[in-house]
Amino acid sequence: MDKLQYADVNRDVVRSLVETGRGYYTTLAIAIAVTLICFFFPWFYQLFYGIGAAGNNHPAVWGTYLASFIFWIGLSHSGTLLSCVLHITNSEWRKAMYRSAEAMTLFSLMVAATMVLVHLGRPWFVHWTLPYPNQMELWPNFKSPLLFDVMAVTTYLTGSTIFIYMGSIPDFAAVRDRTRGWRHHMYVLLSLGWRGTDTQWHRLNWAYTFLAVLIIPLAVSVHSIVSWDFALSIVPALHQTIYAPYFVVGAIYSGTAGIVTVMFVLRKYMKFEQYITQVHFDNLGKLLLALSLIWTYINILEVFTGWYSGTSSEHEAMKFKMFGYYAVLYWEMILFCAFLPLVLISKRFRTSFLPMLILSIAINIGMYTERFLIVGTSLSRQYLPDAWGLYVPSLVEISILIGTLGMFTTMFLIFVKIFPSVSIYEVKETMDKPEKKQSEGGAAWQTTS
Amino acid sequence: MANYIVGLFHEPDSALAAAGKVKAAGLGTPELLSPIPIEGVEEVLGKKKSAIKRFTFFGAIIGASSGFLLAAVTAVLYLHPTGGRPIITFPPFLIITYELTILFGIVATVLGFLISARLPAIRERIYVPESAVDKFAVAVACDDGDHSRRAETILRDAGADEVRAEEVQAAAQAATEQSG
Amino acid sequence: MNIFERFTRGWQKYRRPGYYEKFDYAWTMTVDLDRCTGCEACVTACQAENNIPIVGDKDIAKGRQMQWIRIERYWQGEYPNAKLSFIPMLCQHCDAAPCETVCPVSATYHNQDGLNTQVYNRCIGTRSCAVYCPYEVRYFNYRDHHWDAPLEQQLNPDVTVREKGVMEKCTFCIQRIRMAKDNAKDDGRRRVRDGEVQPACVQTCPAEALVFGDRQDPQSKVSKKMNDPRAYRVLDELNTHSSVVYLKKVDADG
Amino acid sequence: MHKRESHNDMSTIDRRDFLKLVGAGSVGAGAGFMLAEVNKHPVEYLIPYAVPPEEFSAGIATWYNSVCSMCPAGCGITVRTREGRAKKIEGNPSHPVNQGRLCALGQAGLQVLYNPDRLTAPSVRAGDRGASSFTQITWNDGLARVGERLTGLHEKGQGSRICFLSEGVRGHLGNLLELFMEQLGSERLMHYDFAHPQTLYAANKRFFGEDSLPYYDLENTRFLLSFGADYLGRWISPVHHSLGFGRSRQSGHDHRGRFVQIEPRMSVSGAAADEWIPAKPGTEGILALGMAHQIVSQGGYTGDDQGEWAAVLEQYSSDRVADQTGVAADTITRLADAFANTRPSLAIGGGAAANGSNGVDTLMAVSALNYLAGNIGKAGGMLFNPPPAFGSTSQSRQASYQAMTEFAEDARQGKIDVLIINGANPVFSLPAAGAFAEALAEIPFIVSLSSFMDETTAMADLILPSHTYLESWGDDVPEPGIGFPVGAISQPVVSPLYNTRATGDIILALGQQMGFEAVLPWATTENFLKACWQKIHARGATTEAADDFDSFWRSILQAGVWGENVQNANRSFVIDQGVVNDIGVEAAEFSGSSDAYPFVLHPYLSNALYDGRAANLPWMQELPDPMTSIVYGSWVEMNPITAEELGVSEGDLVKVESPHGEITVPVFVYPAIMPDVIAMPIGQGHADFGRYASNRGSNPISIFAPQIEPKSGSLAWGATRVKLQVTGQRVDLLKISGESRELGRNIIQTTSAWEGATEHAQIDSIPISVVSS
Repeated sequence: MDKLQYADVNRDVVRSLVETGRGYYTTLAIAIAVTLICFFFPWFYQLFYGIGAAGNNHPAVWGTYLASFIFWIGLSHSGTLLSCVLHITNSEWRKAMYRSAEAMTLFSLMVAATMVLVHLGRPWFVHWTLPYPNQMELWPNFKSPLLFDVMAVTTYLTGSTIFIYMGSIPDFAAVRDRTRGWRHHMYVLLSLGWRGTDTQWHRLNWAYTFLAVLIIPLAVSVHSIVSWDFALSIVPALHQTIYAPYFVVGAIYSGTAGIVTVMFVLRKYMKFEQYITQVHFDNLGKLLLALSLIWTYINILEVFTGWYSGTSSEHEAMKFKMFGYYAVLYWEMILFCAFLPLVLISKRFRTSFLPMLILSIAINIGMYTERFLIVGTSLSRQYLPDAWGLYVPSLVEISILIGTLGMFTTMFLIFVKIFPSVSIYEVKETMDKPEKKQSEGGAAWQTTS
Repeated sequence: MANYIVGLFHEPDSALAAAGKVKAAGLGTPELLSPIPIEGVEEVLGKKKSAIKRFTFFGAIIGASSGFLLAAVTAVLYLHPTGGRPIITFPPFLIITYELTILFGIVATVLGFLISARLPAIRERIYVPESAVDKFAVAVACDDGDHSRRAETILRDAGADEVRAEEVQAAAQAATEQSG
Repeated sequence: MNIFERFTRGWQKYRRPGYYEKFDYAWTMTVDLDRCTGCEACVTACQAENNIPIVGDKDIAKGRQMQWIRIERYWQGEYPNAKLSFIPMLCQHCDAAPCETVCPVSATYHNQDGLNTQVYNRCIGTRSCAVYCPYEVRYFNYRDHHWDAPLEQQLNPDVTVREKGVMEKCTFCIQRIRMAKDNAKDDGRRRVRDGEVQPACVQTCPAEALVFGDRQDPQSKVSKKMNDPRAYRVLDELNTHSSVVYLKKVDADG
Repeated sequence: MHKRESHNDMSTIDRRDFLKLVGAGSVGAGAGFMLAEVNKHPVEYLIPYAVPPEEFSAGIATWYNSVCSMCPAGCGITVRTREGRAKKIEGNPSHPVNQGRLCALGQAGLQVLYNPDRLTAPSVRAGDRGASSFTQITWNDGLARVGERLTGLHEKGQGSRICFLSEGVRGHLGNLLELFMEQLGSERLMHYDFAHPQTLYAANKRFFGEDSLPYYDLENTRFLLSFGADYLGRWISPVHHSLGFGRSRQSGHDHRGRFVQIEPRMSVSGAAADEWIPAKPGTEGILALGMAHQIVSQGGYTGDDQGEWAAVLEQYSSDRVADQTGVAADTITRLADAFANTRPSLAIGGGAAANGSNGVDTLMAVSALNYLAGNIGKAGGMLFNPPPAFGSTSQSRQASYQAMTEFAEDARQGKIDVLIINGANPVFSLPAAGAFAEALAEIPFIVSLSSFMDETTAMADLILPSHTYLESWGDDVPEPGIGFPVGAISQPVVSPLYNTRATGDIILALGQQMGFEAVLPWATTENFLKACWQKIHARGATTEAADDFDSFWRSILQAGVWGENVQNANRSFVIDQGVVNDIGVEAAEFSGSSDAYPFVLHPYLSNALYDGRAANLPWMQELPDPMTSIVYGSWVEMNPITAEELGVSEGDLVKVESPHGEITVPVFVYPAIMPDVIAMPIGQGHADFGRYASNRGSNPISIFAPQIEPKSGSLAWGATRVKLQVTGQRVDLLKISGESRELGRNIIQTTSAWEGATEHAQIDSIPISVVSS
């Protein structure tokens, strides 16, 4: 293929929005079906029956719903956070992938928020957690770590939405001119009348940088706060100072792996081979390697401090996690998240697409397991041995877990048809400056079809 | 109703040079329309000041104070002693403060951006559709024919691929018609 | 009083740990482990008084039993020197309760009587209080429980029946405390007399292991029990300042 | 206060009819939507009265004193009612037996009253016997059917072909049954309770010449030796014993009572004891005599008959006894010395130890121990009870297992024409129940007065369901007494829920039908009771110094309890020489050879389900067993060593096989049981006892050897050997406890110092100490 030209970028991106194959519709239909059958149907049953539809019990009152919540929040962590960090550090390779990474943030956050609803015993009263003036003069309890969560997730959701939208305004404008029908009207509205003047670019650059600076500490705080839901309790094995960094690292780790997965899919099925290249996989691979080492280190620390504490409660909780009912899962997590990623040392591995995909999926399975073990095993082994129990997820929970994958996929599939999933203007920035007249000339901006 | 002379360039440097010449010729500061942000605009067309940082700063300040006040005032309004803690207690309220600081900061930044970038566009302004693809346009506002001619000459000399005159309404309409 | 003074006063007031200058009552239960025989009469008494549902064998198999007061049992040693000790475990009504801070909607809080209260209507079912409680005495309604007719006729009208998705726990029989306070008021007394109010478990305990009263009253039975050198709190190292005080079991040979 | 009298006002209109009427009215008034809603949820009213009684006021509780009938201890209860419904049963503080306290089983009495599986109307068998198909009939019809049969037999002078089999009924109601049967000309009035301490009565009769149980003064004792008696569990009067235990332990005495429990499997009392000593099953009596030997040989006994005692006890030297019992010789001597030197001390015996093949001998040995240590008639020891103030029929009418088998034999030979069953459930609680059920099948006409469908009632031809104890009148004398004559009146606390009648009323109605008016002139049980209490009032020896009967009656109803100012607890006791020579215990015999059946089955009464009669109460099903925390099911307890040898762990199903049957139950590994003993609770395994009990667990009684304790004729239910067969299947044992080890967490703290407040108080009484924020 010839060297990419500016016009090719517009063409390719608009094509990705407008040209929709049968494969896309099939996938979308399957994703929607999975969402409905595996998520909404069991959830409605649970609403009717009560949380008893899940496998929770007396000591283990929390279960996979919360594990899924942390997982999805964690997955959300790389997108916007990474995008911000790379934006501030002016990394070139960010530019082709950040849009879909941010989208991943957005949708995993939405799925995470849904998981809160699923987790609640009485989700129809979820609005009571919001500070709105009401006739009964009731307010939420701002001392609660769960309310920190509400505030943090809301802020993060708002911030990520604004961030991805703001970065897309020039692209909406570019796409606006090449689409017709309802799409055109939608993009007219979405682009807010963007013209691409020097002043507008200047303002966008400033605002975007400010946002990036604000969002980095926000993202760190979000997962720290999620960790505090656990660490601020006095449950043995959860009440740990290391939990906030542990969660943040784990979140970025699983998020980065998530990006690799999404990149692979985009590259392969949205035909972005020329935009998403080995460079990206190479860089993401290095990042994954670094994160996996930090993650492993914190895990060793956790075990060490637990062991060194010398208390029965810490020991038993740890023993249960490592050698108890869920020992297989623990060692699976160690294998997937600590040992397998070591192959990333090889550059050849990092630049091979399919192995990277497999590894990224393995890491995320491992990371889900980590969250499951945190929620599922610690609560079973608390202070009073007489009250110990065992938590086993029910079919409803497993189904809902699969359903959330469907939900995420559905949202992502809809996203790629609305948002330019590769940033047009930032990709152009990374390309050589056009030297000659473009082949399509002045008509390049015109509507295709 | 304003008339513009628009020069289209295929690469940013010559467009920027042309814009500098236009400005130097006393034809006012031209607008540069480009598919990507052009580096070095400020050296040529003068420093740009933006109020966004003030928005961000005051947004964050308001966020911080309203965050703490929200937590503290509602705690006093709805007196529910919990866990042997004081009603107004710092560690948790500081987290609320932190989050609201960022939330308000973000919202204020967006507001600042929209206001300072004149978005959403309410009035019709010069727009060159090619500039969203691969053309770098220099738009010079010209009130009379003399200005127009001078601008056209400068742009052509600077190596514009194409120079054309545009009327704002007409241009906007044309763009709309063509695409719609 | 100018605004500044009002502010500083309010500030001092709201910065006081635990908020209350003094509780109206500080209801306390003492449990004499040397007397407890593990007979579980308290469990049924509580179930009867507080409309605690019969969850059924299927839910028990899932570990969803509901007993606001339960008997924990701990074996020591091996045959033939095995020993078994019982300890009744109920909501400790901690003055520094971990469960209270975590509720996002303030469904559980500390009232003027020193009770850790659970407001069923406000509960949204996050179940975090049960996680934060180190004593594991909070029980969740995993489903709507029903009583086979006519068992529902036995339900105590002074106590609500909880719906699915709501956390519940021992209230120290708050309905009886209310009744006693009302009676005291009707009689023109300022305070409830010692022994005038007893939770169902205390009332029924055949070995008289449980004693209930106001620890602010130095003459009350609980105050005296608390001054017993055997007094201790379970998991005291967690600094929960619980209102249930245990009296050590006497090991005469040890 | 006479609570129920004004209740007659509403006898003209039945409560449910009234509700139907009102419901119909509101349907007529409502719109279509309302019609649907009403049909979905039939209208019910908070206040069930058409004309409420005078003391009724909505929203305010009314309390009625009565007597608990859940077990034979006879605790006084106070029932809290609101809007005409019983809400809570509490102990009656004035009743000397339980002093305001109540056990779990007593609390659950409400679920007898409001049990969903109650029999609601008289009904007659429709299909084959035991097929549990019945059609409802009216009371007149039902009574006429019985009356016809009875009259027929009575007129022919064949009254002896009528049998009345009842659960233990004390008080005047027992007299009423006696009167009725006497009129019929039948001697066959039998009371049968599985857990009745028959051997204890027999042993006391032999040793002390007493026909009633003595009072065991746990409260004041300083040393208690219990030979298998689970006095805090279900032995005789658990609530009273618990009170005594608690007070002996910690009550500001200058001493703390020491409790020693000797039994092969640790019971609740064993857990509470300071020392638990496992002795081989059936050798408890030998152990007691070993201690007696030690006391006598050490000169601890100084009576005139010292020599005779020494001679009798000669063969029980501690070494030999140690051999036989498996208890170390120095333990025996230590305990014997402590028992003799700590005054007052007390020895009791019960449980499986008292129900082996040598049950009576064992209990005699225990009494001997008490006698030798000088504990008879002393506070803190064993006190004699005065004869009951009234209605002392139950013990003499109590049918032994031997009597039951004889009765079954008679039935098989066609000597029984009519059997009236009142509450007893022998098909469940007799071993070899199949044979007994076959015998029942030979009886042409069986009437059941039970409130519930149970295994025996399922065999009935006619069911005349009786009220529960909370709906009927009665009175009771607690047995054992508490040292002075006490009586208590049981009164209805709610109006009858269903179309049932009190047992007494049924008897009186039958009597009327048969023309016994001269002897049974009363229309209702209430009238009968009043007539009886008029006699007691006339005696004058009451604590209530009331002038006329009405105020006397009202005052005892109000108090719920009545006592006589008679103190004869400390009657002197001189032992008969024949008794001394009678002392001696042989090791118990077991059914099944020890080679083929290596384990001794140690059954015990379930804390919650008693002898199985409470298995249909959901609260009791869901009440964790104190020692194992198991709910809803049966299990077999075995030592960890045994479990290891068998290769089983908790939840593994094993087949427990005796020479007389087999049952399959899950294993529970129990740290405090002898390795060659397995234990099982009695109470589960009902075939037909309502939705909560049916087909749940297994009934160990069904594999008991039908062995008779020779000296009392009672069932030696601790005399079965079994073998275990691993099935390879497993189930999840439903239990509440997770890990029952403390793991060094110091949750239950202990101290060796118990006296004197020398240390500083460790608990601050400041509500909030400063919590930093």
